[in-house]
Amino acid sequence: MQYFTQLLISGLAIGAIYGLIAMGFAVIYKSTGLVNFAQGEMTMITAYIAWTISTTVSGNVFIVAIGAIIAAVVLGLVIERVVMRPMLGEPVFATVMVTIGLAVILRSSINFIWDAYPHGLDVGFGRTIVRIGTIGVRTGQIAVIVTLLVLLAAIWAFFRYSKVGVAMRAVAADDRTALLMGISATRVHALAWAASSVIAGIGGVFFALSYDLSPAMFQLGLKAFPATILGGLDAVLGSGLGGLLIGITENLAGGYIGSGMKEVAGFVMIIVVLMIRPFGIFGERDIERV
Amino acid sequence: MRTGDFKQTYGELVTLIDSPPIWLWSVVLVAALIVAPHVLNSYALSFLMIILITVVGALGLNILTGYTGLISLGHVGFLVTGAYAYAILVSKYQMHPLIGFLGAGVVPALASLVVGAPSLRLKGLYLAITTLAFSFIINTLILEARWLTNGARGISVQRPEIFGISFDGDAAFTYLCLGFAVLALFATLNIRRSRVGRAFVAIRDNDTAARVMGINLHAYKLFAFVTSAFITGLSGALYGIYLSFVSVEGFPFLLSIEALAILIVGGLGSALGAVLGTILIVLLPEATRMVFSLFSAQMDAMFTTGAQELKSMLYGLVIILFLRFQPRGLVGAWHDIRRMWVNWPLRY
Amino acid sequence: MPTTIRTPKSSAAPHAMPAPEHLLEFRNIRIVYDNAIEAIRDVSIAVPEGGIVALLGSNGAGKSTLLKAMSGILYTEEGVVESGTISFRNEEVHRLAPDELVRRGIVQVPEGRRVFPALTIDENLQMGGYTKTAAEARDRRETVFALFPRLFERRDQVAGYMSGGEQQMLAIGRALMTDPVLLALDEPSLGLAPLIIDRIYEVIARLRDEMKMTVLLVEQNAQRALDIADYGYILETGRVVLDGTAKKLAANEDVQEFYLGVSHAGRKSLRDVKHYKRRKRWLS
Amino acid sequence: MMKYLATASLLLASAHLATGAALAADQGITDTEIVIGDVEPLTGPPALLGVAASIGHKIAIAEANNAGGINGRKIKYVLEDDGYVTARTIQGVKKVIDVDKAFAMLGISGSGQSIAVMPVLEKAGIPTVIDVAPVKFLWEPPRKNVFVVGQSYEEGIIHLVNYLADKNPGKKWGLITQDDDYGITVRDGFDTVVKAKKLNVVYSGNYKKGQQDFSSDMLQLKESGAEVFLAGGIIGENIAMMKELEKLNIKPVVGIFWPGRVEPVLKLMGPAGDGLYAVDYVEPFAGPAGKAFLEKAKGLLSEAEMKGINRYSMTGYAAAKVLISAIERCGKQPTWVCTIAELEKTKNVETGIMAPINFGTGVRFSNQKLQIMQSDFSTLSFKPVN
Repeated sequence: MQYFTQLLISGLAIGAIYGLIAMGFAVIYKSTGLVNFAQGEMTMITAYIAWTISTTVSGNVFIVAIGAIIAAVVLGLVIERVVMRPMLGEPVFATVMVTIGLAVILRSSINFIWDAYPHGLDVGFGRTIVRIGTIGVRTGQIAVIVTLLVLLAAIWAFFRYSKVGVAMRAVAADDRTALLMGISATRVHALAWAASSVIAGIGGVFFALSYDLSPAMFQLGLKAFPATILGGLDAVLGSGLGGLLIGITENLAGGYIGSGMKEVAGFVMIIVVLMIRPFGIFGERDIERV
Repeated sequence: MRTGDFKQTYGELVTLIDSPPIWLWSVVLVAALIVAPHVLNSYALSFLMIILITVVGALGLNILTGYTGLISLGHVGFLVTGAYAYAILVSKYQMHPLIGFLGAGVVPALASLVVGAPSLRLKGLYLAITTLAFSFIINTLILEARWLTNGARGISVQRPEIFGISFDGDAAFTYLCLGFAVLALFATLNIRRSRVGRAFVAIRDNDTAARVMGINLHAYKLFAFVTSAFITGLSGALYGIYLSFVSVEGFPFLLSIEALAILIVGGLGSALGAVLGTILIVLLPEATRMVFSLFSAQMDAMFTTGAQELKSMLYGLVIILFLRFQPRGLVGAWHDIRRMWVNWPLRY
Repeated sequence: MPTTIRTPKSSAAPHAMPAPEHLLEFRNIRIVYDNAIEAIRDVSIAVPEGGIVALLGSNGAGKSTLLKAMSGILYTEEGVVESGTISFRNEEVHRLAPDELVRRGIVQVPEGRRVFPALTIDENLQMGGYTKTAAEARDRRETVFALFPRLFERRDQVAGYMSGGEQQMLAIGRALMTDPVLLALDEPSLGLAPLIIDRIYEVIARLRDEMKMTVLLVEQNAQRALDIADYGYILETGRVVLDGTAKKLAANEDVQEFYLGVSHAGRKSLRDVKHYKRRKRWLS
Repeated sequence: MMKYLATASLLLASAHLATGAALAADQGITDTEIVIGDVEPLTGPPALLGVAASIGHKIAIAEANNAGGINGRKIKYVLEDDGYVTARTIQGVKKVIDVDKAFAMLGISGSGQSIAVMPVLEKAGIPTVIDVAPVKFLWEPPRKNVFVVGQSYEEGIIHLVNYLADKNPGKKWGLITQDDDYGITVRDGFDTVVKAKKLNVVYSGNYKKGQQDFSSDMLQLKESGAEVFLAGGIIGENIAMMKELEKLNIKPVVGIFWPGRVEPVLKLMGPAGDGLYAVDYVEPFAGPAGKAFLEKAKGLLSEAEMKGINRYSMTGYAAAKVLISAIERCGKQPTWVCTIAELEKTKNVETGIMAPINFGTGVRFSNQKLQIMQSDFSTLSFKPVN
């Protein structure tokens, strides 16, 4: 039982990070209809900026957190304005491809601006180990799970009750009609990019806190994207839960079947789930017009 | 006066090459490709080889993603299965290279039936993710099946000798790749203009309508997977031979993304686009390297260790700018030029 | 003898400066899609304040294209206003962003209603009032609910599950949330039962009469449109071929024949008619 | 058959042509310059080793050039990036040989990449000294023109396990490796000692390259009760494992391998990384030899380059030293034939950072002497133990 609990907690902790990044994917998909292949890279950049702040400005956890959020917002807005907005109205394929080009640039900027060595993010928080019986958890891991849950609730409320949130759903459903109602699609898109960058960035910073920073961190995107699909591409909350599910599955598979199976287990589960629900667990089936 | 293409019969519409100038240029191109291996140095020749090998793979993916509209994020899975099928048959069991190539097509084709099955239910990115999952699962299977694949150690592959002709030299091997590329091109062009190809496109454009029209969606989608995997597997075998060493490491996931990039940059759904896209994407790093070397001295002084990354950034930037100004790909550019040429001085 | 109505709007030469009472005016508009297809060719249309102007024509005549140009969403379909101007209260507006046009009081109810299916009726209306402050939006909502009590009854329901007629009411109500000066309706009767259409047209009449709203009505259902409209334009393959007061158009033999379904004796064949019409177009 | 003969004779003719040319004057050499080429991963995560190795080459080259070059000829160093992609390694090597006309080659990327370029190098016949990834395939069978400076992963792990086994008799063992050729080599070496010394292995894991979360693996290790643990990760993986062990509150004797023996790792592992055993054939930077090496480098490198130095700079430096001294011994008119012959005669070449280097007739592998070192968290360094 203890063995299981320990696996479950570790799975939740890594799953929460996947979930945060997966929500980043879903926010952009929901409001722009695009898959952002540079999500992992944006996450990585935000984490690196947080690290830079912690080493050059202050290691205070609040300063780092606020700095990282501002950096993530700016990153999202700049990318939307400079890279994505000019592609408005172009074929979806070409636009998605642009995010792949963007990913190449962002990935390279790590070694260009920083270096290829691993670094640890030290903000005087998150490293402490809390022991409950023989089960050990780091405070950072607890914090990331809590953050995910809080964000899930906040995002749910945002989409349900705020005018802008409803507008994002409207743009997602029918952007042309939204335009006719005076909803500025560009502003909604900009907001989506900023929000996605922040949510995923939080995941990245927590990753840096629990593990380490390295130029290979962008691969988190590759783990989070399946989580998004699992939850449903257009389901922001579902994506967050999808991340948790993948984290748990991986850890249970790694703990009970064998370590080699860890990475594959998530994918196997996705195939199985999609066979039953072809649009993700929480995704909306699109109604086809004949 | 020439007033564009005017076709009177269905036969004319589906002929492969419909005008003498195109015949002429095709012949010139083939002749140039035949002479090239004897003129180019082995560095330049290596690009030609990579282009020809990649064209085969891009054409394979084009059948699935370009024609039928089924996005694959895991085509590297078929590439690696093809390479391993060839390596195991030829290097491990000493079979004839032709049997090796046959296996390199058939094994991925069989695997594609398994991957294709979800496509009967899934669409768009949901399907894309299962193909992605497939490519990861295939890698794990290869690494686990040590008795067959040598696991992570990989298998060394010699350049083949077929019917007494050795393809060991770079020039000879280029001809072999050229042969496969031409075959793949004809195969895909013929598929496109056949009944099957029209069904593929119908499925891509509107699968519900296609079904209403009486197209057996399941059969055609699976068929698209099978042909696509067969051709891609051949490309994998050639790639393995080119690398002289088949291992999971040699086929990174990024190849799947690069293959999609080729199709989109070339122009989705067009065999010509796949060819043009391949040339662009393969030569782009070399082009950025050349631009880079112009300023190399200063840059090295300025950035030292990080300087190399600028090259990759330039590569990403070129892709973005290209799509910004030519979102319909090289084929789109080609049509624009042609239209301008035909309609000049009018715009339309 | 058919009445010959001169259509100076379709002539190549720009005609006289507009009378200032025109609220909205298309002047020598030419619209091209994809850099290759000319959808609208040299069209001029004037919408005076406070009336209903009907734009008639068959499928593909270019009616919706004109509306999209007016609402500023042409770019989403690779369309471009190549030449000519659209002015609203004597200001050029065809380069403005859609949200700016809405702020100025131009709103369009799209063809096929296009309610946001996953949003509730209330949320749909909220989206209509996106450019308004919360207080303004509350006021507007009262007005809309007064006009369509049915929407009030079902305000918390998801719009996708409503009937076509209710969706059309919601679409109009949503547009009214923007507090428009000019309301453009794209095929409001499409796919609805005659009784429902009556109800919709009643509302349109009330909007003009009680709220002094200007309405630009795009219809294939010429009978309905001419019944209610003050003035009408007939579009064919991207040009205006006839225009005039609704009464005059309704009396026109060609219009009766092709748009109102009234048959006339004496016509020999379809080709005669086409020929006649084409000749008339060149002459006018 | 006729065709085969024709091709064969063509090949023979070209081979003759090549050797004929070699006898006259080989490429890459002018009156004032001699070109040495190199292909390394300079971008992406593997840049960690590629950049470091190239920096090592630069140090040796700068040193030689400052001393007047090789018999008056300055060395021009041509460096290509392969991004750790095998196809690009092949192209890079072809470019360096065909376009830059290199006289000799150094370095060459990771193990899979080097294996793939062997046919190209062999066909070209260019003198090559490999230093980054010493794997058996590169010297077995020996190739005429390819020399490897270093020690095999297998021997390295055998040395480490033997040491740990002697020190911790009768303990339970655990091992985790990466699922690639590097991991398999490590596993093979481990198995050799397990058989010879009849070790009790209670945990044997295997992770996918790129895995970042090791919580379930380490939990299994804990459950198995292993007391001696071989962490077969490279860099980030080992850090994650150590932190996981700390969380699980166990502290087995841990051995790591040289690809992960870079100093920044210790800082990231925190106190959990204290007392790790590592095996290597180059001197630790904390020792006198390492300090002398850094001192030498300081005068020859930029500040940014200094930051890129790690153990791979030492292996790179040694390989370049060996190559340069062989070319030097050929005198005024070095040729490929002579350089290869001189490389073969390499005897006790001192680099100061590893045991003297030797090759021999038919011996293409320098088989460096190994040493065990232990990490010290308080100084963030590795220190030799004996």
